[in-house]
Amino acid sequence: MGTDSVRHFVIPTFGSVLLITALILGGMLYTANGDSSRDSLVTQMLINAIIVLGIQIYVGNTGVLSFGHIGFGGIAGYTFAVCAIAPGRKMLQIPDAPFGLAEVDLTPLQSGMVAVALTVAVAFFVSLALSRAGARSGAVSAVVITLALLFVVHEVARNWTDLTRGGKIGLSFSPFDGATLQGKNWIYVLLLCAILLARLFKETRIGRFAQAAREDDLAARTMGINPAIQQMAALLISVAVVSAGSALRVFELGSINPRLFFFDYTLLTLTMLIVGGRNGVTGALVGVVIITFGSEFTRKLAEMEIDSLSWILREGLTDIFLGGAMLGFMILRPAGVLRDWEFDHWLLDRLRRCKKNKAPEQQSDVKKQSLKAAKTVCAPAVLKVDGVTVNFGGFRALKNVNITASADEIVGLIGPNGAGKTTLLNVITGLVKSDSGRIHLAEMNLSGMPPSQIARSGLVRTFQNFRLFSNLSVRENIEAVHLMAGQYRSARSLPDVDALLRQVGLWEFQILRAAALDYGNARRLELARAAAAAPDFLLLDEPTSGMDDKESMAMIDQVRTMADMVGSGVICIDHDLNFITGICDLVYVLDQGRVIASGTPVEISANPAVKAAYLGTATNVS
Amino acid sequence: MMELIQQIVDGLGRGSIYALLALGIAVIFGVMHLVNFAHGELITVSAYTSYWLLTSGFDWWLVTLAIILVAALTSVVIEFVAFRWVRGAPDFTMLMTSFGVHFLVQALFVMYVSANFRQFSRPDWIFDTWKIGAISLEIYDLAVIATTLITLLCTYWLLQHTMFGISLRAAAEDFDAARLMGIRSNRVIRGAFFLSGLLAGVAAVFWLMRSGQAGPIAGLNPMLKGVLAALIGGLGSLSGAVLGGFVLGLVEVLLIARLPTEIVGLTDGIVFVLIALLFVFRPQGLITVQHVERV
Amino acid sequence: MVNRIRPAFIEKERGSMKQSVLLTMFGGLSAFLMLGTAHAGSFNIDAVLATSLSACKAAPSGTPLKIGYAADFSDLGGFADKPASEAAKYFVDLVNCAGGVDGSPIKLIIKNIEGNPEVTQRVGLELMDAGVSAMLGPPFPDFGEPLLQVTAGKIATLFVTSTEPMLANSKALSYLVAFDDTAQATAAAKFALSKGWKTAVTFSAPGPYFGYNPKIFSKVFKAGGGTIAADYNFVPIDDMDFSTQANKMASVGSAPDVVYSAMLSFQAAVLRGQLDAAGVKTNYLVTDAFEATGGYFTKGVEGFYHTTHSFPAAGSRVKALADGYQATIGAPLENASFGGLAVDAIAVIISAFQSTGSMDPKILGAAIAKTDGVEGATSNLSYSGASGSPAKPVFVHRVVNGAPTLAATIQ
Amino acid sequence: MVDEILNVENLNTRYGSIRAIRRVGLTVKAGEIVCLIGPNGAGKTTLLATVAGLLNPVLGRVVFNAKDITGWSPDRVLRSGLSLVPEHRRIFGNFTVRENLLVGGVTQSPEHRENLLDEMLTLFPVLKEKLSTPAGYLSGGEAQQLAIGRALMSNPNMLLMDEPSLGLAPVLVDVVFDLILKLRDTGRTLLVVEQNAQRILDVADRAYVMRSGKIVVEGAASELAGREDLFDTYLGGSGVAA
Repeated sequence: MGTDSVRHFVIPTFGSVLLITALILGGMLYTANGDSSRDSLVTQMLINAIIVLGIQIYVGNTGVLSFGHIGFGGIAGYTFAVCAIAPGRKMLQIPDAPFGLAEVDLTPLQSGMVAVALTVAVAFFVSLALSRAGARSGAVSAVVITLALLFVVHEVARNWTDLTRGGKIGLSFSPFDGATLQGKNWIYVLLLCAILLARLFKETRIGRFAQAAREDDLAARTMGINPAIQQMAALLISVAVVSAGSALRVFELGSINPRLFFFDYTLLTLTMLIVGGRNGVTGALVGVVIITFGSEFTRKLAEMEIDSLSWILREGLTDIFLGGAMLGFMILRPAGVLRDWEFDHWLLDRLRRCKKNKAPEQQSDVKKQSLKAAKTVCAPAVLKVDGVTVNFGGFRALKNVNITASADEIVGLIGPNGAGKTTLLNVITGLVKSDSGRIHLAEMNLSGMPPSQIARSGLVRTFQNFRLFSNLSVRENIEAVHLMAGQYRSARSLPDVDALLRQVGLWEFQILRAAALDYGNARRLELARAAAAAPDFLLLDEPTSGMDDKESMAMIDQVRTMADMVGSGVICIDHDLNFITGICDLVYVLDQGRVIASGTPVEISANPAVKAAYLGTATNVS
Repeated sequence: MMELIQQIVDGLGRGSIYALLALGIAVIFGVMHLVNFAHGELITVSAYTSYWLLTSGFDWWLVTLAIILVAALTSVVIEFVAFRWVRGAPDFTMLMTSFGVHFLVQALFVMYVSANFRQFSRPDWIFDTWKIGAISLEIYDLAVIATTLITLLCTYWLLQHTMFGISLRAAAEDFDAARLMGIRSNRVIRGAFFLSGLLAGVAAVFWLMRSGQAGPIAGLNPMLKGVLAALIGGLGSLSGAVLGGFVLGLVEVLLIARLPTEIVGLTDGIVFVLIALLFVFRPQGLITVQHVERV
Repeated sequence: MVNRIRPAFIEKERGSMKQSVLLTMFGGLSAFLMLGTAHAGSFNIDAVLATSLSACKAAPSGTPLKIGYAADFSDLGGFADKPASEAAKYFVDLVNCAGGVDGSPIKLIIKNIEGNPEVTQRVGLELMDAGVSAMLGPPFPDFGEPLLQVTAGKIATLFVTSTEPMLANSKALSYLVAFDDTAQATAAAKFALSKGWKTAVTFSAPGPYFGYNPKIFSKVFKAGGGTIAADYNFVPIDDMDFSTQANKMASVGSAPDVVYSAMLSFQAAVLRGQLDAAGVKTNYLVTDAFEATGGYFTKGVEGFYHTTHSFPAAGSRVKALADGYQATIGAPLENASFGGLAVDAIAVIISAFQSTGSMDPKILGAAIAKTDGVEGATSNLSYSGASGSPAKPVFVHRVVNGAPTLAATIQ
Repeated sequence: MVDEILNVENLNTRYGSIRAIRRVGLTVKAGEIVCLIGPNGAGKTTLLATVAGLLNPVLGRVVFNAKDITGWSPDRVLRSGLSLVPEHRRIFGNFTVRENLLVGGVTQSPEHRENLLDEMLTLFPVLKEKLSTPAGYLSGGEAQQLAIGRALMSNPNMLLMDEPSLGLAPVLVDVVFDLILKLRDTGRTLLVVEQNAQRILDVADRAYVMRSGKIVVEGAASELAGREDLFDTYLGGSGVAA
């Protein structure tokens, strides 16, 4: 636990503090010549950084592209302005403000808090709508709903003139009462909060779940993660940060109008986020710095008067830079400069390496934890598939399938291609609805439950074509599921992440991106990831496909030890009869959607019907 | 009753243009899975083309042809310059690419033409009307509706009965299978952009006849309407896009006519709320396109 | 007197290179003669406008009077600030060519705010750091307000082409150069009443300008005995189909005497076309948006009245400016009214400088509020008594045969 | 060798970061039926996809009709006379049967396309009755015939078939295998990936057995069909000496 909190809390916090220190020092260096416009540029950049980090919390972790965050910023900005502008000035600007808002007189701090609270409340309803519409990475519905929010806020701001004074003009603080920020302390404090929130959110359970769902929505759900809740939480936190940043922006500009939080700013902030790398906090900050100084540089360039270059050094150059940056990065490096590289990860890595040089790491012997002993106290759970039938259109994929498996045995499921094995697994894990029949685990009826709940009840699967969380590291893949188990399966003793990693031989590769694994290791990671859920049953879909004989045989051991470690039963689809006979206590044979035989592996290999089904002879059972 | 009929006619006139724009967006979405937010730039380019031609004394008939051609060519050029490099990339990447194109084209016009609106003259018949009882039919509306119907029929014929159309639809349904049949991906995508540009060109002709002005952001509004209509229709579905266009036109007209004056300004906002609600309860749009995910 | 004749002369002679060279020589001579008669140290706008850049006096040696221009060249404000800044540059060249102001040359620093409020503030700060004594501002309050936050009453800002009354605040040293919308709409209503029109229909959109003008118009029109039959809503810039509103108006039966709106010309032309088609024959009175979009030559606006900043009558300073610009630069000034307003702004700053003799932004800025009868290009301007909006006439144009004619000048 | 129509040498293909086939080599002679059998995940489909141009190999070459077609795009491969009937058929469900066939003939001249269409309808009488039915409504057998007919519309010299009998009722499996023989009789070369090993060995001339991305056994089909140990080999036995 100690090393965990170091990795997930202490080092990221330390890294965040270093990052903000670097930003502030860099800013001071840049403004050292006393140029007030440089000073203003740095202030604006830091405020933009807060807003971009806010967006990063949602877009980065969930992978859902949102155009609506600046809309939330607009709500926050107006709320802040209406609350914070002195009543005397409001009487000039919006004397007819509804609800007596013209008389409200709050300090900027209070106004900011009101703005954040109100916006988060709005965000709550938006998040309900988003989850109803099935927002997930790449979903068009999320883009539409968030875009709608942006436009609606803009339209309301333009039309509700009693409150907002309408388009083109908006509300403004008096330029004399020192409305602009006194010193930058507030910005520093808020920026530090934003960095910490964004960085630590990535490490929280919610953040991890959201990232898992970002990488593979379906796999996450079958691992017991319900993305809707994580997305909701991410949205609320991110909107809170964006709102605080937007209030600061309004305070710094001393005025607000509908254009301030509309399309241009949305695209600007998104460009900043994308250029640096949307999945990382360091990336987001680097993007803000690149775009800020890039456009400032092009602006200065455009002001230069060089006759031979006047065809390019002219108005519009900054927009060319922004559009070009967007286009160029999308084409050449869509994941951004830094992808999801984090400064503190790198730091931790360095520290580790130093330590290693000083004192060689003691070779830890993995004690194979056996949880089975603890489990035998109660009777092993039984999974019962009872008369399941599935039709796809006119095609009957499963016909009245009955299968029983006990959590202390390993059950094989074999049959030729197209026999319905994977479909059966899909039905058990809730991905496919059965037309009739029931599935019971112990006394629980699982039929009709969503996949995430089935996984939490103790059935976790692997996939024939891997569905790893490909941009997360090997370790993070396991950790995400392990966290789920910690939350929902705490009644069981949970396997240790380190032990799992060592067991499947991935200890060396733990910081590698899952996408970089080779075939065999990817299969083993899938196995370890499923085991991390501490399930009652591991459902394995072709765990040895694509492996050579040696690897397949090693897999027998690995599956056994895994099942042993977490104390679960196994249901396993495979083609490799050596594997199946080597590992299974009981085998069911499926052909054309029905169970044609069951028995011990020895019985099965002797059964002519099985051979017929496999190799397809004239004696095909029909 | 008469009022309602009048509004339906007005709505169909509006919706026709939206339908053409939406169809162009849906065609590209079909083959590339790209929501083309740069579709409006075709209108912008058309607008400047008409400005230059009309102020140099060319006739509207000629300008009409030129607009359609220029829009189609621009569409192909944009594909060649930008979208061809992000083919097959995640939706996020393609979406942001289209915004990048939108940004760049706009900036180029600010840089090299002018930030100002440019005006050009409309054709003479544009405001003529026929009266039938209490209903006044604008020739323009009739022309729009008729042209749109003819264009849609031609497009339908093209898609249903020519090898190009069949290839396009095949690519939209299963890109890899289409390639296995010998359909050239370059050619079919370029074709889709060309067709999309033609449709945008026809829409641009009518849009510009009425607006009579060119500016760097002349394409923003038509783009938004087109994207919204395509979204209402369900993006992947071509007939859905056309339907979406007409629905959007009708809803707008009815809202403008029926809302109390104080909140008529919110028409666009209300349309957006309606679309958001549609997506909350029917995320696939009005017409659902099946995409099966294999596990 | 000479320069009164000059514009007509230019009209006649335009097109021939040789003659235009002769012309500039003549212009230089006449300017020289005029300055010779003028009181030394004084500033005469007519003389300056008649100066030829090919025959300059010795460069003034005094400390330059620095004027900043936070101009918007983006797609939002470029239509106004592009021609205005061109005219400003040209005018400053003329002033310096004619010997500057009280021995000081004028230095104009133009910076692009890029249609971005953040950049606007930085540009404001950069101009102040550069030591300008006053600055010209962008056309719209959405950038004007952020600019005022950084100038914070320390330096005068003259919004060249804005008509937004809320921007005028002499306490914050924030001034308009054009008349404000209150004056513009009041003049429109007075003009409508003077034409004997009794009923009006307005088209408006919520907010400033598009909403504010019709609001003031209605108030004054009703006070003068007129009736507002209806107010219709429209979406500024984007709306291209008014058939719904047109059919509604047609169903009322009697057409109003006048339709008043602040909509842009290409929209107004559509509205008019559809109203004509629906059988509603009426008069159209619209704001200065016409020249903002240069829409005289479209057929749909024939007969329109509109309120605007200047009229390039023969012999007027605006005409002198436009003609001089064309003769010197070789291309027409894209918008003479906006150009004229920029010249007005510089003239006001010069006048305040001359009255105080100080280049200190605070002293100079405060002096503007007390200036009276400054001779500008569009008209004379007076700030005393007003809170930052100048008192100046509103010109009402009427489009006849595709060209503007002066229908009235309302003080 | 004149009669070698397809020659795959030392082919390696990655699927994402995973090496799905390793050092695969095989040859097919003109007029032959060659089958490729092996367990799921052995890399059979990957091999066909690489030959057809859907995947790019990291190493090795594919020679077809004496032309090196390695790395060609699928449409170019098709134009050179090699057509793939993909796994799960991948027919265009929203298209009519006729349109599906027409898409298959996209590389042909219009007249030739019509001729081929007639030819297909005589070859597949079932399709004739359903010409204007949306292909999504066809039964499994009809759909498989359509998929084969569609591939034949490009008039290929050689046909690659991926699991043609998958998911078909036994009666229809017979139809498909009859068809395979019939196609050979029309002079076409076939490379068939098939789950139903016994059946395909009956009709094929030669066979390759794949496991774990490699070819483990190769030989005359009749010889392999008679081998009792095939069942074990196929299902993961330690392998029979080739």
